[in-house]
Amino acid sequence: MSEIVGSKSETLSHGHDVHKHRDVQGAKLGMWLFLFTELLLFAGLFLVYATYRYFHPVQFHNAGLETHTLFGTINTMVLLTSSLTMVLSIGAMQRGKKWLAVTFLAGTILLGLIFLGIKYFEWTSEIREGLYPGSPALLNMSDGEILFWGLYYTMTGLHAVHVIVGMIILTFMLVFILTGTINQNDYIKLETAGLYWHLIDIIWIFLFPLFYLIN
Amino acid sequence: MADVAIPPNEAFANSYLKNHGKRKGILAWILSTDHKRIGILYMVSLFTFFTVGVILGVLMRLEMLVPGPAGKLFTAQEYNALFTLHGVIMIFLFVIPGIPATLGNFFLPIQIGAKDVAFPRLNLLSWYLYVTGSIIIIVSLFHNGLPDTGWTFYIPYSIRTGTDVTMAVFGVFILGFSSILTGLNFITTIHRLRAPGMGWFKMPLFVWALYATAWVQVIATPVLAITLLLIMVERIFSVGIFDPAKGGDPVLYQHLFWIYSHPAVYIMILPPMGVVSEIITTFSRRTVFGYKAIAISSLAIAFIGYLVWGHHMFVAGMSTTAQFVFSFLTFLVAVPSGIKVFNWVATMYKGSIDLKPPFLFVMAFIFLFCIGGLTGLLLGSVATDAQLHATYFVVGHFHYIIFGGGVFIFFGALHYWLPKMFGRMYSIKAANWALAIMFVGFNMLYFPMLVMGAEGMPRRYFAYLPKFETWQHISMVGSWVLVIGLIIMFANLLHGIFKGKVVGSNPWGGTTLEWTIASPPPPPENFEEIPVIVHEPYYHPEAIEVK
Amino acid sequence: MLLPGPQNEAKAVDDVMRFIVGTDLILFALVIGAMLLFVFKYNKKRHPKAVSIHGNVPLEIIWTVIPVLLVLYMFYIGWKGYIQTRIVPKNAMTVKVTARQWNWQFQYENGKQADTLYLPQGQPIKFLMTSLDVIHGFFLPDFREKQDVLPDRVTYLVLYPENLGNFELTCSKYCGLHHALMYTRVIVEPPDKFLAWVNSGVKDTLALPDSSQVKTERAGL
Amino acid sequence: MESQETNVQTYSHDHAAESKHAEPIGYGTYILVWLALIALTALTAVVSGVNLAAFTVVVALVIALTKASLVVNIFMHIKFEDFIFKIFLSIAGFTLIVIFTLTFADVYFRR
Repeated sequence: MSEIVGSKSETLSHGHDVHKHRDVQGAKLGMWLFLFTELLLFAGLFLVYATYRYFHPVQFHNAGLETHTLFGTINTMVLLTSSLTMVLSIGAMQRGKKWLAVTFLAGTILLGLIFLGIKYFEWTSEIREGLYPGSPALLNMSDGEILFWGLYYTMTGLHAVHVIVGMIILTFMLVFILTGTINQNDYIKLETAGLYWHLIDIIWIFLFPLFYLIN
Repeated sequence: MADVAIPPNEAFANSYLKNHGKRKGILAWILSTDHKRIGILYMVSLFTFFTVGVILGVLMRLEMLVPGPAGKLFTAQEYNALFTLHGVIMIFLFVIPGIPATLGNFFLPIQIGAKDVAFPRLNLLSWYLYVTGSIIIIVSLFHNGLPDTGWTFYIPYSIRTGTDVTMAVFGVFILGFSSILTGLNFITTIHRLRAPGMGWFKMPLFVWALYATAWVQVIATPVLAITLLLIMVERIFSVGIFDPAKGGDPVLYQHLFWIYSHPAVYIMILPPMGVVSEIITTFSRRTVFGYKAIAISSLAIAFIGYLVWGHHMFVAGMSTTAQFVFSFLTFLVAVPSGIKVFNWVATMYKGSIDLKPPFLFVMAFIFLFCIGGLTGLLLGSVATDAQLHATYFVVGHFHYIIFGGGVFIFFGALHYWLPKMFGRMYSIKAANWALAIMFVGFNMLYFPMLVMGAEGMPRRYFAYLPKFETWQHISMVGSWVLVIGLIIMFANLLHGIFKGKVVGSNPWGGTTLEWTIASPPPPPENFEEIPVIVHEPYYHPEAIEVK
Repeated sequence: MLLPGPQNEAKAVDDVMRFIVGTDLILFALVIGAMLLFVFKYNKKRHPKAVSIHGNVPLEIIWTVIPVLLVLYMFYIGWKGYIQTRIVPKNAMTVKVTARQWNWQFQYENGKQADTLYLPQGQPIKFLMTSLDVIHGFFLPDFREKQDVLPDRVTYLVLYPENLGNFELTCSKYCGLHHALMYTRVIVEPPDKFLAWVNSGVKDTLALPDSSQVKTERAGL
Repeated sequence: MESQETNVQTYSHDHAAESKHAEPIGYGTYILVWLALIALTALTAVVSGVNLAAFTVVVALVIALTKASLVVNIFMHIKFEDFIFKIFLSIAGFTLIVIFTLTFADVYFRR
């Protein structure tokens, strides 16, 4: 939740500034620092994951077999593709091709939506199998498996929240492009929003092998 | 830099304290993106919570009137809530935002010759996040009982207790983001907005300290955020990550908690260290001794401070290897702090010392901070820590560092910069008296704690063995003396702000940039034209230069 | 300020404590003394013209290197003092400690249970400790020893009670409402008196381990 | 905001940084990187089926790190940014290493 306001105002604080020289470097520096905080937020979770996996290697392996590798792989590709459309959108803006940028950005948002859709089917199928925190089936399993599923829902859930936040930010950017606030001479907002979107992608790149590929 | 004579009446007419925009009254303050106004907003809110924290602290001491569990002022449950709230309010609402959010906001841009911070709106947003977080914490008190976990929220107690920990933790989570945003704003500001000619080694040492602090804020706070988030997740969804019954590991929680909360100690103490460097040179009328050593030791403290969190967990059930590593690193972090103290004392050597209240505060600081730091050595050694951990000794040590060190300098900084911020002077005599009373009260309050701790008095006890009665009573009376000193000091400062004698732009003979502009500073851009930096920050033209 | 210690390890800890406190006092006196001297001597009335000394590299190196050596030595003795309290003698008698909100329970090798800790004089003891609910702290102020007691895990502590007496045992880790009242006594008795107590009212009899061939090893947990 | 404009003008290197901006990276580069990312994803999914015992995690993490560095360097432009960005990034990376190493000093040696 704080992420929304954080990143939004990050970019907003450069608004209403139509001069030629803006502190583009400063804006990017600030955004990168914010990305570090996001990275360390997830690092805490990865640390928890690493510790518990070290304590319960076999149980993590067994539980890992239950996740849907196919959904995971498709989702990885969807998110990677959305990163591509993101940079293409910035590239189009740099060249002053407004409508191309809009198309690519809309594509990015759409891919985010597809990612969440697949996530929804994945979670519902797992919940139907009785694998959710506090479920009777899960409480009968070993500690390691409870921890695996607890981490699975917490980490992919927090990631999904970030995807939603990212989509909201990108929607604002879409509006800004349409209103001309973002234009060929001033696209730093789009660029920093893009950085945020890529970070979400990077986090997923690590979540994917840790939850879907322990075969 | 010579005292630029700006007529006080002109300064008052054109100050940031006057409304210049179209907004009026309170809106002109709470919607202002002027870093000076945001600094004042923080100051008002911080000292409001400080007052609450002090009252809670005095009540805790009052509970120690009688030793046994019978005939107490408060029940055990109430006492447990008291120390939790005292800790949460003082740590998260007062000392962590502390000097950076208030005086840092006010003086960082001025000291580097900038017109504002890099992201002024983000700056205002951090204040709103701070207020939101604080309100959530306050609301949690009236909802489902007062939290009773201690400010560390150790699991599994924090996930089992029936009180409203979830909301309190959420409040702290929000405060964390306020702190992060302030940190990233300061780093960007220092990198991007230094005035021409101000190289890294021409920055005032206060700016160096804020820079090191800002990095700790940015890099450490997210780990606290995720830890608190996991407590909330655990309490709401019972996923098991922190529940020992489901395989969760309480020691892992402590790692995550202290990965933030130990560096947080440096968030609390680095900015005061920066202020000390400023005050000492100003009142010694000479340049600082070992500028680079002080600047670099700020970074070194921030860096090594990040590696030593495990010394809070020596008896928590860590592996022997971890005890070894953390004890070793802990001893190393003592060195840069020591270097700073030596440099400060050496700065007084062959100075021309003017014993004004800010300098007296610094002397009190060096005295109390040395006690705090040197008692820390006993806690860094695993053998003695096994005896002293979780006793009053730790409470005493901590208060010597954070209150005696950090907060005394916060007060000292107020005495130093108040004439600049408001263009008026407080009563010097009253300030000296307040400090003397506070100093006596402080030592009466906390020195007995060191003694009791060494004799085995555990902390967070609402009742205690009769053998500690005398020391407990001395400590209790000390808290009253301290409060009398605080009241005199705040009354004097407030009187100074509103009714004090008008002073010029540089009453102390300071050499950094803030003393070259009017008191109170002009809105919103600070400088009529951006200054060009030629000298090192502490160049006193009248002093004899020795190379 | 220091308590008389009832066991060897306490003396080792006290030695470390004395060294660090002694060094602390000297350093404190030096720093505060220098500060007061300078404030007096270089007061603006006596010394109106300041001298700006920018630094002194040899001096700065000296006051960096000496503290480094000093703290390394402190670390070394502290570690040595600590690690010897973690060595479990082979002839140690095991006592199981169970902590719960808000009392302690002790179980001896023969099944005898008690809520006051009776110990035989001169006999090394190994405590195996666990908690039934939240974290507690097993704290023996007179013995300078402390170890947290965790739920779902077993931690250990070694004790070597040399002197007879009646000592405190408190909870050091905050554990809720009656944390302050989670308090009991440690009573060190002569071995024969202890044996008579520990063997009363239980089926198995407990004999103290043979202490003629004392060898040490790390705790096997 | 005007304030920032004037402040920035005092920095000569800013203009250099902005001129760097004028030359956008080609679409082709981005598409190539994307192809590499997709290929690596397929690779890691396939390799996970092969039993590599203890190396499974290592291989998966090495591939993940490769992918992440591609995204950081090209998509996030770190390769083309000022040196200070690289320093910042290494501070963050170093912090991660510190957190993991020191926590594992406990976890790994615990018994």
